[in-house]
Formats: sequence, structure tokens, C-alpha cells
Amino acid sequence: MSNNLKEQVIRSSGVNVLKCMRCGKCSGTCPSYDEMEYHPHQFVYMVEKGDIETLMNSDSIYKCLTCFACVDRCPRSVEPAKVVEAVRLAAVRIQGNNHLIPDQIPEMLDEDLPQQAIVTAFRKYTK
Amino acid sequence: MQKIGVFVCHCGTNIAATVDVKAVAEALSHESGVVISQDYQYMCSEAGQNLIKDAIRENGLTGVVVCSCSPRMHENTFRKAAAAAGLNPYLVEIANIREQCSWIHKDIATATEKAIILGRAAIAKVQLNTPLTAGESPVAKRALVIGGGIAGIQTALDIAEAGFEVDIVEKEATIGGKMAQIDKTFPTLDCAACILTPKMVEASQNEKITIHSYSEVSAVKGFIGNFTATIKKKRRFVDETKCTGCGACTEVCPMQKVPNAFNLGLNNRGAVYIPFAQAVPKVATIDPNYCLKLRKGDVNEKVCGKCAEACTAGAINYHQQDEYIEQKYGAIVVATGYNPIKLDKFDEFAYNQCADVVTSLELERLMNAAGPNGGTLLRPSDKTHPHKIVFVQCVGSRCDDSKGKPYCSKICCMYTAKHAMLIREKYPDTEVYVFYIDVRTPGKNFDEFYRRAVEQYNVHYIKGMVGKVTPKSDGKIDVQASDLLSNEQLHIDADMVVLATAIEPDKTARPLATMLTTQMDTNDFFTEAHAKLRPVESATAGIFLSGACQGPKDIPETVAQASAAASKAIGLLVKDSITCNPCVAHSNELMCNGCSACEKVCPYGAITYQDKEFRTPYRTTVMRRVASVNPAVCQGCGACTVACPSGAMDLNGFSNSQIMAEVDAICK
Amino acid sequence: MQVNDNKEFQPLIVAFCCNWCSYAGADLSGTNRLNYPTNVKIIRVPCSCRVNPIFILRAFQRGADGVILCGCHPGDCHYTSGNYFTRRRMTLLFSMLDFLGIERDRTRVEWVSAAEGAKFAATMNEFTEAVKKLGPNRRLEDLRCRKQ
Amino acid sequence: MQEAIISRAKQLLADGTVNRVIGWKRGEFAYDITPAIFESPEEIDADFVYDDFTSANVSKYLVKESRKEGKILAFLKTCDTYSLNQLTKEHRVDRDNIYVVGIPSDGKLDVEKIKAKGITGITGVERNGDILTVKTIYGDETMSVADAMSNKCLSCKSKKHVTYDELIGEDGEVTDTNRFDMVEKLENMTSQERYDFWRNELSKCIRCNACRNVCPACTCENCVFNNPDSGVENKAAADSFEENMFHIIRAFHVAGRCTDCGECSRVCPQNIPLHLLNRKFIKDINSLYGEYQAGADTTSKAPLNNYTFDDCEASIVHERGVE
Repeated sequence: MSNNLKEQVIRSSGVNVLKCMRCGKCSGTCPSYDEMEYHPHQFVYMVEKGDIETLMNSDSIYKCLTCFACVDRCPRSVEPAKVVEAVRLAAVRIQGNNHLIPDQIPEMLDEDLPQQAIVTAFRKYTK
Repeated sequence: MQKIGVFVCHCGTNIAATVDVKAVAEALSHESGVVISQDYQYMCSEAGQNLIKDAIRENGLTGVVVCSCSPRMHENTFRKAAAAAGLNPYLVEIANIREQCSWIHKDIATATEKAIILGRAAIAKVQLNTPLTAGESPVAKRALVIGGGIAGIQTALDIAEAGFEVDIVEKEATIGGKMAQIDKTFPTLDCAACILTPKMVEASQNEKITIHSYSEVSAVKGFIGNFTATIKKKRRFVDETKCTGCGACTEVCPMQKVPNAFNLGLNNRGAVYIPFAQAVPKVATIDPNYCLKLRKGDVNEKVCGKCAEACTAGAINYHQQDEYIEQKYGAIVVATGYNPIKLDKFDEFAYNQCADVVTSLELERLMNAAGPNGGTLLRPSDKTHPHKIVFVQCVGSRCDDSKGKPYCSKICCMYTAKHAMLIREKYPDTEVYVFYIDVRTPGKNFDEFYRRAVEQYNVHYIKGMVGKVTPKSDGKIDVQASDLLSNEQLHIDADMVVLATAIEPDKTARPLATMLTTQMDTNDFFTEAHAKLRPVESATAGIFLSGACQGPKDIPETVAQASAAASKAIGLLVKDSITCNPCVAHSNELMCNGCSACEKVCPYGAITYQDKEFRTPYRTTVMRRVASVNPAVCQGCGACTVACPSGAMDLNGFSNSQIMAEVDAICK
Repeated sequence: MQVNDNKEFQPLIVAFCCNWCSYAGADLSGTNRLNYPTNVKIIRVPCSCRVNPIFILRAFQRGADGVILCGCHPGDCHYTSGNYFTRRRMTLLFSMLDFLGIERDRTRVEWVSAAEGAKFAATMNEFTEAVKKLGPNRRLEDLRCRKQ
Repeated sequence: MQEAIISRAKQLLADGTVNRVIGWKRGEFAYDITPAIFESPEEIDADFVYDDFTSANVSKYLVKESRKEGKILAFLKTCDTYSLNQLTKEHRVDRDNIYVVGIPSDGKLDVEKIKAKGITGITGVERNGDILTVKTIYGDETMSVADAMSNKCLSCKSKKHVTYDELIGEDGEVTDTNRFDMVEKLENMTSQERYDFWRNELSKCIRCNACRNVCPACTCENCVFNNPDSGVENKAAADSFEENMFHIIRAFHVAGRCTDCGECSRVCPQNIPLHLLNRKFIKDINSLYGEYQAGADTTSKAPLNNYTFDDCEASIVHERGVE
């Protein structure tokens, strides 16, 4: 199961996690770092280890703003945001196990929520 | 009539176990031209070689075929044996029946059959072998060293020490290179200038060494032992022979707003300048882009001219022109060095936004006693003492994208430890953070040095890359990074940020490589002839590599390679002439079209053309352009032989007819 | 073409190997005792760029069923650039042979370094199999050279 | 046009610019136009011809002629200027010894195509727009110009002179033609079909060497097919292998140098479409290594004497097209 999941995440993200040299620049650059239980560099490492379910069960996948700062600054072109997105998709794709439906979103919005988060959330949840 | 001897080796059981060597010798004895066919236990042994020698003498052999191991193994052995018996060594061919037959096949019948075929091919080839004599080419007893940094200086000193003339060509106004800009050296922390400047003086005083500063190599022709280089001495508007280096001109120059290149633009200098106090040659140079007089365009106009007035030696010459010197050299050593990369593509480090974000080389100048602040470490922006300094490692190194360089710049870990330690030593109230990915300290006393920074000097080493550097309005700099070991994101309010910038080969290296027909890798580092066994030679004969032009290097490694390159160059210069590989291309002038196809594919520039007169019917003559190959330059690849449409080009030792004879024998 | 007792078609393969990489790679597969068929006969050339299209046609004429050319990997040529010329020449030559209806699998270029003994053996096994499948060379043979 | 050319030739001879002229004269029949050297105005008046049958590319003659004493005047059609440029690039001609007058060509006629219509006894032709009047000893016949146009002109690649000292008439542009259609058609056949096609064509070869002798790229001092040491020497093809080999090697030797002037096919007495072999190479070069027109300039590196680090591998032949 876990191996299949790893393969799925790697395929759907298009990311070669083996390129990571563990510099942590992604996490050094991440604006939602403090919100996350698992941080961008951990995503890359845990996907490499095949530890996908832990990530799927963590709120971290919804904390990523998809701002792509990590993608932009990664010196090895690993693209951690795409990994996060792929894990999130893996979670969303489990049938009958929807975490959110689009109609719920408006009432969950609060005014302090950054604009970018709303836009990305909209992008994420309407796929 | 050919008299060919065939010698089949058992190689103990290596060959004999899978190939019926007796049957091979028997079968090959019936081949045309074969007068003797023998087998023996070990052909390469002295007894085996004597067998061959005796056979050559007794039978007057005109060709020898040895069926044995790979020619890469013992071709030379058997060639020498043949030569000892009076047979031209190039009349020996090897049939590889060990690596390419007995060792890969199991069935004796088919392996024997294949060995016979390989033997036949070698016999067919040797029938067409011609005696070859290695040519000789004289060696000019003078070396050219391109680049006057520590690598070039060391190489030049070593070559001069051996008694040969050396010319150093340096593009800047002084020799010394990057090492002159460095404050202290790791891991001993001695002052760079204190160990470099004596060498610079030595170089300038050595009678065998000529320094062409403010010069560049504009053309190189020729080949090993016989290069001709054109050196362009750029006009510096100062007569080098008259200038005493007193510096009077630099004091009177009214144009004092020129960014000081030696201090990396951290302060200003005059339009006429001596780069630094210990410069060699200690001669002033006028920068025509800033000089009030030269900028005018017409030097006869009555503008400024203060430096000429101040110069008691009368060395200032506003009318000076570029000078070209042509010189013959036997060997060329490339020592073009490195530069830190430009940081334009790394906006996240705010290098272009904030004066207090500096590169490590800039920090060297900031800390140097001869630097812009006289050795006191001050922030470039407001000249205050920094109390919190963040070092960022691997800036632009180990990047697989187009922004940076894919390689490790090698020297940054150590010099950052040095910087951290020096700062903590001199300013104990300063907190120093080093963000690293890996700390790489292979080298004598290197890891001990790094551990001292951590244990003795309390430098905070944090594993994790800095993600973002943001200058704040209060003058502080917010450094955002992740601490991978404690798994938290950090924000440090720093006063200064130092970037361990990746290093790259000097921009002049690539055009130089083209001029020298030497190879470069995709990062523009010169490629050595063999990664392990020939690390200081380029693949082009007579061209040697010294220092960081071949790959990132620290000072001890650079000096070691510089001396190694020097010893290789000396090894060449002591020879009066060099023996050339006789397996080179040659052109049949009667068939040559003069079309230049061969010249276009020759990687060595070995082919030239001349107009020659040829006789044509009815006592007429015609002038034709024909190719000729310089056998001293040709390395024998054969690219020209295929590019040539008329078949005028052929290759000694691997001629068209020889290869086709092999094809025929194999397909028979 | 060789014919065995068991009547299985045994193709004749001529392999041109450059002295610096592929010939050494072939030696290495010997040193490592990696088997490949006896069908393959190697001719040593200084560089893959020494191989004239005429040699390849000559081999087919005289009875080869397949011709393979091995050289250093692009970028590793001992002579800097030889294999780059080889690559263009052979691409065009093979394309022309294909255009004339000669089976594509009878010709091949493979880059084998001095360290790739295993690759050399595997390549030769594969190539021999491919040519075996095609059967004897009939489309580019010289009838005068056909063996019984 | 002929008048303009003749008068310019006489002027240039008279003012000493040149001492000879290479042009064309009539052979045995009206349509037999063959290259010729003229040394005086009288010779020009007597024999010089430039008409709708004047196809021959004279640039190859300049290899020998330009090495002689004095300057020679050459009248070159657009396609001929490419050949001359290529020869200049390969140092085969002394361009300084040639005075080139570029002349326009609106397509030349192929007499075989006219004869194929059953028209014989041809004494001349007249072009009126699209209508061609063929004068014969039996009276006039008409047909369309397009039907009589030679193949090489039907797929004309350029109306632009790439080298000249002066022009008669207007210069045109590089044209976009369908010259690779037939190559593509063959590429889309199966290997067996291609083999059958070429066997059928090449087996007609009588090794008259006309293709080689007319080819402006084949100017070797000593052709490999005449050289006993070359390994491919042969005078007459003994069997199918030699038929193939001659044409493969010839095409390979001119690959990257062939300007696609089409003379090889024009002169082939057996009507073998030899230009397809050259066009196959040109098409491959264009698609694999970037557009390249031999003879378009005198400085560029020929594709086979050049390379890039990321050229395709030879295995691309296996990966594309029909097996």
C-alpha cells in the first residue's frame, strides 16, 4: 500500500525526491512553516522513505499556501510544493473520505485569512 | 615477398584452456606470407621474447603477429623486442585472443575458430604495415605562464629555478591574483600577504622571469615545443621602465571617485593608481575611463595633466599605445584562476539591495589591515560594529538549476570557519552564526580547525539553508532559515550577512581554451588529460594546467598543482627535441583537393595548406592548394581521413587498406 | 555467415572499437569473464571517427550480417571531438541505408566506456540476437562473396 | 534574354574585364545545348545560345578554367550560383579569376518530356505564357509549359543569386518548394517497399558516370571510384551490391555539400531519380542539425564537419518512420 502510494505521489508530482541534498532551504523560506507539523523538507524526505500515510493524516497538507517560494529557491530543482500538493491529492482522492466540500468554504473564511490562501484553497478544493 | 612470423601465446592456461593454441599455430602457418608459426607458454616472458627475437634474426622476418593478450597490455613489449632484433617496431601486430576470445568464450571449438580468424586478420593487416619512424621536433627553451596569481607565480618560480626562461602574462596591473586580496589563510591563520608578497618579489627579481602585467595573450599558434604566442601589452599610459612607483601621481590625481577594484569597490581610488602597496611591478596605471584627460578623447588638449607634472621621473605618457610582443615557447601553463560568481539571480539573499550583505571575498577586504577600514570590521552601510553576523554557505554552489553552479566550490567551508573564528577572536562581543548544508573538511588539520571554531570560539553552526534575507528599516537584517536538527524556523536579526559565494573559472578561460585547442568541461574548467593519472596536463600536448582553472582549489592544493605543472613543463623543456607518435595522418598531395574539410575536423589544428605546383600533361603545370599534416601536432585520431572525400588523407598504422584487409580477413 | 551443426543461423558481426574506450571496455568484459557470442569480431581503430562508411559497406559486401561501431561516450573522446563527428556521419549513413531498404537492425552505434565491460557484453549479446532474428544479409551482400 | 547576354559578353571581352567567356552552344540537335568556351566576339556571335533548353550548370568547368591565365566570364543561373559558392568555399575555384553575371531563369525544359508526348523532329520552341509551341520538321505542336518543365526546375528552391559581380534582370527570392515530398513518400513506405523501389531504380544503372561527371560537388582530383587503393574502385557495377555502393558512397561524399542543383538526375540516361538520395541527406540534415543550404554562403561549416554536444544519436534512425 505504502509503496503504491509513494509511487502515486512521485508520479503525480513529477518530482524526483532523490535530487534533494537536505539543505532545508525550502523550510527556511516557507511562510507557513510555523503552522505546519511537517515542514517542506520533511515532506520530501518522508516521501522518499515512503512514509506517505503520516503526511496524509497531518493537517500540514492544508497549511501549504502553494506560494512556490520553496520551488523557486530550491537549489536542486526538487519542487517541494509539488510534493505537498501530490500528497494532498492522494488524500483527497480517497473516495468517500472527503475532508471538505466547496460549499463549506465560505462560512469557514475569516477576515484575517490572507488573500493568497483563499485563492490557493479555491484552486485546491475545486479540482 | 613477406616473411611473417606468428607467435601464439598460451598465457599459462588463460588462453590455452579455451583455445587450442597448437591448432591456431598450425592453421595460421598456412596463411600467405607466414614462414614460421610457433606457440609458447608465456610470450611476454624473457624466454618468449627471445623466441621472437631469434625468429626475426634467423628467418629475416618482415612482420610479426603475436596472438596473445590485449595490445593495450603488451603491444609495447613486443614492439621493443622486435626493435631489439632489428625489426621496425611498427611491423608488429597483436591478435587479442585472451580478453576478446579465451576469456569470454567457453566452447573450445568455436573459441579456437575465432582465435584463428583474429590471427588471420592480424596477418592480413601486418602484410600492409610499413616501417614507421617517430619524427622529432625541437623544443623552444622558454615557458609561458598565463595568469599571475599564486598558481602562476609558483609555476614560474619553479620553472625559472630549473634554469628556463619564463614569461608571466597577467591581465591586471599587478601579479598576486586573489591571494593578494585575502586577509588570512586557513588552517594556520597566517597572513596571506606575508607569505605571498615575498614570492611576488622573488618573481620580479628572478632574472629568468619576465612579468607582463596589464597584458593578455591575444593569439597562440604552433604545437608542443614550438608555440608562438602574441602578447598584447595594454597601454597603461605610464612608462614601466621609468616609473619608480613613488605614488606621487596617485596623490595629485583630482579624480578620486573610481571604485577601487582591488578592494572590490568597497572604497575609491584615483584614476591613476597602484593597486596596492606591495604591487609587482610597482608601477602606476592610468584608467582611461576615469582620467579627466584621457576621457576627453584628445590628449593634446590642455586638461588636467597633474600626474605628469607631479612625476619627477617623466614616466607618464598620455600617447602610449598597445604593444604586441611575439615570442616562441616550448610549453604553456594555464593558470587563469577563478572569480566569485555574480549574485544577480539570488534575490532572496538581498545582495544587491543591502550593503551589509557581502560576499566572503568582500569580507576579506573589510577585515584586512590594508582594506577600506584599515582592518577594523565595520558595516559598509553605516560604519558601525556588527554584533551579530550570519554566514550563509553554498550560495550558488551545488545548484542544479541555471542560477548557480552544480559543483561544490570546495574552499567555502574552510574560509567561513576561518572568518567566524577571526571575528570571534577579535570581537568577542559578536555572535556568529553559520548556516550550512554539510561541512566539508577533508584535508590536513582541516576538521580540527572547524571543530576549534565550534568548541573554542562558540561559533553557532546551524544545519539548514537560509531561505530569505530581508533588510529592515532599523538597519538590521532579518535572516529567515530553518534549523533542520531542532526542526524549527529561525529568524535572526543580523547586523551583517556574509555569503559564501560559489567560484567559477575566469571569463577569459574559454576564449583561451579555443586559442589553445584544449578541452573544457561544461563549467568552463579546463579538462585534464586524465582525471587520475595526468591531473596537470591538458589533453593537448605541451599545455599544462595550474591552479583553480582546472577545478576549485585552496591555496596549498593550488601551489602543489602549480609545482606539479612546473615539473611537467620542465620535463618537456629539458629535452632538446620531442619524439612524435608516428601513427599520424598524411595527405597524398596528388589526390588532395585542398577543400579544407580535413582542417575543419582536426581538433589539433595540425593541418595547413599551401599552394604547390604540379605537373600536368603536355609539359604544363598547375598550381593547386594541398593539405599537409604537421606530424608533431597530429595525434592520429583519423577524423580527417573520413572527412576527406577524395581519400587523399590516410593514417599511418591504421591505413584504409589495413583496416579493409582486416575486414576482409574476418569476413572470409 | 557461419553454419553450425545444429543449423541455427550464426551471423557474422564486425565490431569497430575505438582504442581508448570501447576496445578497453571489450578487454574489461574479458577480464570480468562476461560472455558474448563468438560471432562478434573486433577491429581496433584509434577513434570511432576513423571508421569510414566505406569500411562498413565493405564488411557487408564481404559477408558481415551486422556492423556495430563503438566509441567513447560523447564528451569523453580521447581526441576531444572525434565521436561527435562519428555520431553525425553514422546517423546520416544509417539513415541512408534505411532509406535504401536495408534493415535498420544490421547497423548500430553504441558508446561504451573503458569501464563498461558489462555494457559491452550486453550490447554484443543484444546486437547478435537482433541480427540473428533478421537472418542472413541479403539486401546488401555481394553475391560473388557469398559462402556456400 | 540571349541578346542581352551576348551583348554584355562582347562588352566585357572588349573592355578587357575578361579574356574568355563560358556559355553554351548548340549541339547536334536544337535541344542539345552544351557548355562552351568563347574567346572572341565572332565566336560568340556565331554560336552562343541561351534558350529554354539551356540547363547545364557551368560552375564545375570553372574549377579548371579559373586556374588558367586571365579572368573568365561566367553566366550563372540562380542554382548555378549556389554551386559556385560551394566551390569557392572549398577552394576549388579561384573566385577572383571569375567574373560572374547572374542571369534569370524561369525554368528550363526537358526534351524527354516533350518527346514523351509523341512529338519528334523538334527544331525549336516558343514560350507564350503557359503555352509552349514546339516547332518540328512536321509542323508546330502545342503543349503546356508546365508539362515540359524539367523536374529540377519544377522544384526550384531559389530565385536568388547568392554570388555575382553583376546581374542581368531582377533578382528573386528563396522559394518554398515541395522538393522533399517524394523523399517523404519513400520514408513512409515499408523497408521492403523502399528496397524494391531502389532495387528497381538502381538496377538500371549502367555506370556511365554521367551523374558524377556533371556534379559540381564531385570535383575530386582523383575520384575514389577510380582509385585502386580506395577499396571501392570499380568501373562497371558487377552486381547489385556495387550498384548500391556506388550511389551510397557518392551521395555520402556530397552530403552537406550538395546544393540540390538536380544535375545528376537531369543527365542520367536511365532516368534514375538520383537527386532523391541527395535530398534524403539534405532533409535529414535540415531536420536533425538545423536548416542548412550548401552554397548559400562561403564561410559556414558543412554539417558533417561540424557538431553540437547534444546532437541526436544514430539510434534515431530506429526510432522514427516505418520499419
